[in-house]
Amino acid sequence: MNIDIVNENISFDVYKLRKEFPLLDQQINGCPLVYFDNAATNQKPLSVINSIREYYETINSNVHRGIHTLSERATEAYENSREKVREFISASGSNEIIFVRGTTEAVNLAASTYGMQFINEGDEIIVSAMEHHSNLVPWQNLTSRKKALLKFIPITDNGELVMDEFKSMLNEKVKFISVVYVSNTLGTINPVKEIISAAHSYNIPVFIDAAQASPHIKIDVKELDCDFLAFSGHKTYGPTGIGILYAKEKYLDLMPPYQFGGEMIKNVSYEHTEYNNLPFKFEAGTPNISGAVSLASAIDFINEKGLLNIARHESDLLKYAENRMNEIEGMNIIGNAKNKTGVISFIINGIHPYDTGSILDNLGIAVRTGFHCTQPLIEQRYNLPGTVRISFAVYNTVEEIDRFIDGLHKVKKMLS
Amino acid sequence: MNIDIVNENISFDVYKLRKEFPLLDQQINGCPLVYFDNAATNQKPLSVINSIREYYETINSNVHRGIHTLSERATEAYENSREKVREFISASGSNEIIFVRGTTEAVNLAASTYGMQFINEGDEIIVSAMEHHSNLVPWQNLTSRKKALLKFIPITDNGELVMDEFKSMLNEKVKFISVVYVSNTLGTINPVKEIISAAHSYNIPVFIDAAQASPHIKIDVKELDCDFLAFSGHKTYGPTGIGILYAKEKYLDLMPPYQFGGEMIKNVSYEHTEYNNLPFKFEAGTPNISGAVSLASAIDFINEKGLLNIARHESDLLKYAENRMNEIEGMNIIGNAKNKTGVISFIINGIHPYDTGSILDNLGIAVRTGFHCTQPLIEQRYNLPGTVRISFAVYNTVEEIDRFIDGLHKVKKMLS
Amino acid sequence: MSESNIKNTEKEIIDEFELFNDWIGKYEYIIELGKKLPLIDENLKNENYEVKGCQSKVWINADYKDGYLFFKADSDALITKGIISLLIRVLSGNKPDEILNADMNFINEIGLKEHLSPNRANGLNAMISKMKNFAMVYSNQNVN
Amino acid sequence: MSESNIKNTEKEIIDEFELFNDWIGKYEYIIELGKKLPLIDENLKNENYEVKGCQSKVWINADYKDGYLFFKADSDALITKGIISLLIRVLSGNKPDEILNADMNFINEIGLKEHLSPNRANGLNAMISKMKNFAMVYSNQNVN
Ligand SMILES: Cc1ncc(COP(=O)(O)O)c(C=O)c1O
Ligand SMILES: Cc1ncc(COP(=O)(O)O)c(C=O)c1O
Repeated sequence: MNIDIVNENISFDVYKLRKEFPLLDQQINGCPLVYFDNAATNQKPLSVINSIREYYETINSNVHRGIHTLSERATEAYENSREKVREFISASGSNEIIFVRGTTEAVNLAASTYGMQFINEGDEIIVSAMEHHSNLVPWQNLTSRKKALLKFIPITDNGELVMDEFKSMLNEKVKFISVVYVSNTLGTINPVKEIISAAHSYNIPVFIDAAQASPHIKIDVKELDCDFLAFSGHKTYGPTGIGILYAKEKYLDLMPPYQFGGEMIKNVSYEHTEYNNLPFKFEAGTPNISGAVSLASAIDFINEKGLLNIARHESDLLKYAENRMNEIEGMNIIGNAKNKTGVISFIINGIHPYDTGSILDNLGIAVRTGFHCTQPLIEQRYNLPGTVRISFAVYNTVEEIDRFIDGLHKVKKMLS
Repeated sequence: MNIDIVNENISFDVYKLRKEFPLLDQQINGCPLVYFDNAATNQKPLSVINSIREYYETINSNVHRGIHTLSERATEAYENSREKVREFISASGSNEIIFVRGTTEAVNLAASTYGMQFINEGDEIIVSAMEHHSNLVPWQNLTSRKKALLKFIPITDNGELVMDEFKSMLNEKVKFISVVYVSNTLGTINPVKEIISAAHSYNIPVFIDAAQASPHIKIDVKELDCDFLAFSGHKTYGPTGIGILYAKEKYLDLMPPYQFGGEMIKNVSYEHTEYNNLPFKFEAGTPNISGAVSLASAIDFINEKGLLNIARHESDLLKYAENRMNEIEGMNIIGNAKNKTGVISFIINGIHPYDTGSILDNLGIAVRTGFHCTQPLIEQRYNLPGTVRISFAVYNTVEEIDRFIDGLHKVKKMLS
Repeated sequence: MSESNIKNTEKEIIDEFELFNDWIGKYEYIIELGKKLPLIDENLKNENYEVKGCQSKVWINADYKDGYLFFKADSDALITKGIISLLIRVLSGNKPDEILNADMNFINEIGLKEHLSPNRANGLNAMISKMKNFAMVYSNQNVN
Repeated sequence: MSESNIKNTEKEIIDEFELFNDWIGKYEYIIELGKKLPLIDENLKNENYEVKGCQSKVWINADYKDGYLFFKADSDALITKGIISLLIRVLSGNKPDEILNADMNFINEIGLKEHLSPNRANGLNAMISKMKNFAMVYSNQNVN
């Protein structure tokens, strides 16, 4: 395989770019680290790490309520970040951007407010058969409390949604749909625009779990016309503990608050509370200020590299890796959608994923093994004990894939 | 006033210690910053800021589910932090320590799980008249949904709870009590141990809002015998976006999960989910890993300086400041409890808090003005348009208080 | 034409503020102005005339006379009063449409903006919105 | 006395592992051991015998004979089998009380701990707990 050919489309120098990621430059078990667990969380460029430090060294202060200069500066940085997120996903107003802990909290917020208010006995909610637990269990809980029904869009063996089936599931009883944009286990990029437009012909609101989309695909909530969307900072080259819930203003206005306390109020007496305007109504208590502020730096990083360049680079890595993996006897790649991001789940005949992962780790190669928080998909749909998953980020290289392939050969040698 | 006398009891050198806080060393509006807004959030020592950097530069990875080395290291750091928190508040088991976003989320978690499950129509919940909105509005909401009653422990003009009145409020209808340990507006240290033991004679569980206690007072949940307790990292020399809910295991076991998703599950199928053990049952989704990890550094910082030393230093500052403030004509200090931390709310006759705060800010002095998230206390109990509040941390000095007093004289000159 | 009226007053204020070379002078002047604010009737100090989003209480009312709007206001904080008094000096006595079109740029130019960033500016913006809302009401009246 | 039995076996294993100077040798040996694991009856591979908290499926059973406990187990992962087989070699054939008292320190000493930290160690600890639970049951039986 000729590396130059693989790299010819890349408009940035990945070897130079890697220097922006201090964590990558280390030995694990005596070997240089190969970090292929990016779908779990990706690594942070120095600009993001520095922005956290800068926040705490210069403007740290509580937001919104203070009139002193530091509080003004912290508030400005926090609100600028909201505006940056708005732009990043092309939302119309920054009052439609709610800061949350992560995608999981965003789904729970929607289920506990919109769901608890508007889902009734006998209603149906649709998710797909490839949801992450975070976009499955909240709806399981809601439907079981409401005596509503949870239905699953089936998937093909290749890991694609069966769209005809989906359309035939639509009817007046369906009151909400929540679907993953990009599967964290299969890499499948789902046709969410088509789902949304089909749903809207029945006036059904759609929630998009974009946790695996934000670092790879340009999200455009206006073009998608989705009603809700969520992603996590820590999967988007940003910090842990911060994420985004986007929702159309009309839904946010209808929804009761999720948490109660400081910031989300306009007027409080012992007897009664009047809630604040959007977006503050949904941000009770001191938020993760430094998290929000440094998420803006992560978005700057992505914008600077260009999402298209990042996607092209990862797609090259995907093709290269799949080709080389298919050379290995007994290799089964789980998830072969036509449209996928740089995520490869696999299992080698006769070798348990845990064994594969353990040996790769000893070679300094970080992969994920198990259910990847999609246990029903792995166990019930694919009838597997788990898979090994590799997933790429902007800083991964073909040489790392080569080391991974060498590692797989060692795994086979040791375990068969 | 002789500075040496004020400082004679301090076993650390505050001028040296200030060097550990990079943010303090800056000019605001042309004057050296005086940061007196510590009750809103305090500043972070370098050790904490560095621990965040170190986390992202060396071990950043998603926790719990990974078998590769980085994930192991991140998990170990995260769990070590839980253990450090357990020790910090003398809890019996680290499975009683739940990581949350902050105090506000902790109160909401308790109200939405324990409260929703166990509070019924006609029941009573008791809070005090000096609660922060975060420990008031969740209970307002819960009692209004449940058609239960919210009752308030009255306070004296000095800002102390009327304990006789409290005891007379206890009866079989009272099903929960939530009380602030230290008032963020008045500085009052409440007799929570007495409250808890009185409540327990009626088998009423007690929640302690320790947001303003954690940076100043040794919290000992075993000695207090409280059933729930919460504090925020960002008020404890730690990062934003992380906080702690402590609860006795027996209550955590009874409570349903709060959020649903990854991590909090043991076993998931399309149809049904089995929840995880404590503490994970209450930690859905990727947590604020870096926040938790650097909270451990904040606790190390506090332990190293010694909470007793910190408290003594702040108490010296309090006495010095109150004495000097009382020299000013028209000065009204709101909150004169016998037992208080370094918090002083005040209002100068005829001068609006907003005017005072604005002018002090122009002199580089950061104070808070307004309701301090205790609007009913300020408006209904004290009938004031707001107060100015100063609040101390370990790094404040008598010279800063002198500058503040000079600032007040300028305020009076300009505004009368 | 009274659009230049607004611009002229803004220019006047900018010139006055140039005389001060520190914030203290500016604040003292604003506080002086605050004391001369045309006050709203006490019985109008209610919800309808209140401006939300300020740390201090603010009430504003407008009288419409012969095609011109005249503002009165009050606040419990002096600096706030001074700032409203500047706003009133610029906007009062003009036609609704002119008021609607005013860009209020003088606020940046007198060097108050830096002392009036987001949280406080929210209050400032809320006051300007309230005044423009009155203008909107009477501007529509004109059209009908 | 068979407490030293346990300690002796631990010592044996430590000595064996000292022969390997890299993790590959150790893993290869563990995998070999895994292949020789005394297997649990297929019909016992159910919830009651399953060990929770491992990424791979693990089942463990114990037979009690004349005061001694004998373990059998299985797992769908080979490395896991190897590790259980070490545990069984150390604990099997001993009295319940001795099993309860075993500190299993050899795991640290054979240099596997660093390759078996928290998440994986959780699985390891779960296996040891399961075995000690059996010992607890039969230890009580003795007393009664
Ligand atoms: C598709 C998908 N949805 C939701 C989540 C949950 O995100 P978080 O753990 O950041 O809340 C993840 C990541 O774990 C994911 O991959
Ligand atoms: C007494 C008290 N309770 C609760 C809170 C809420 O804490 P947080 O905003 O960190 O959630 C605060 C701080 O704002 C407080 O001072």
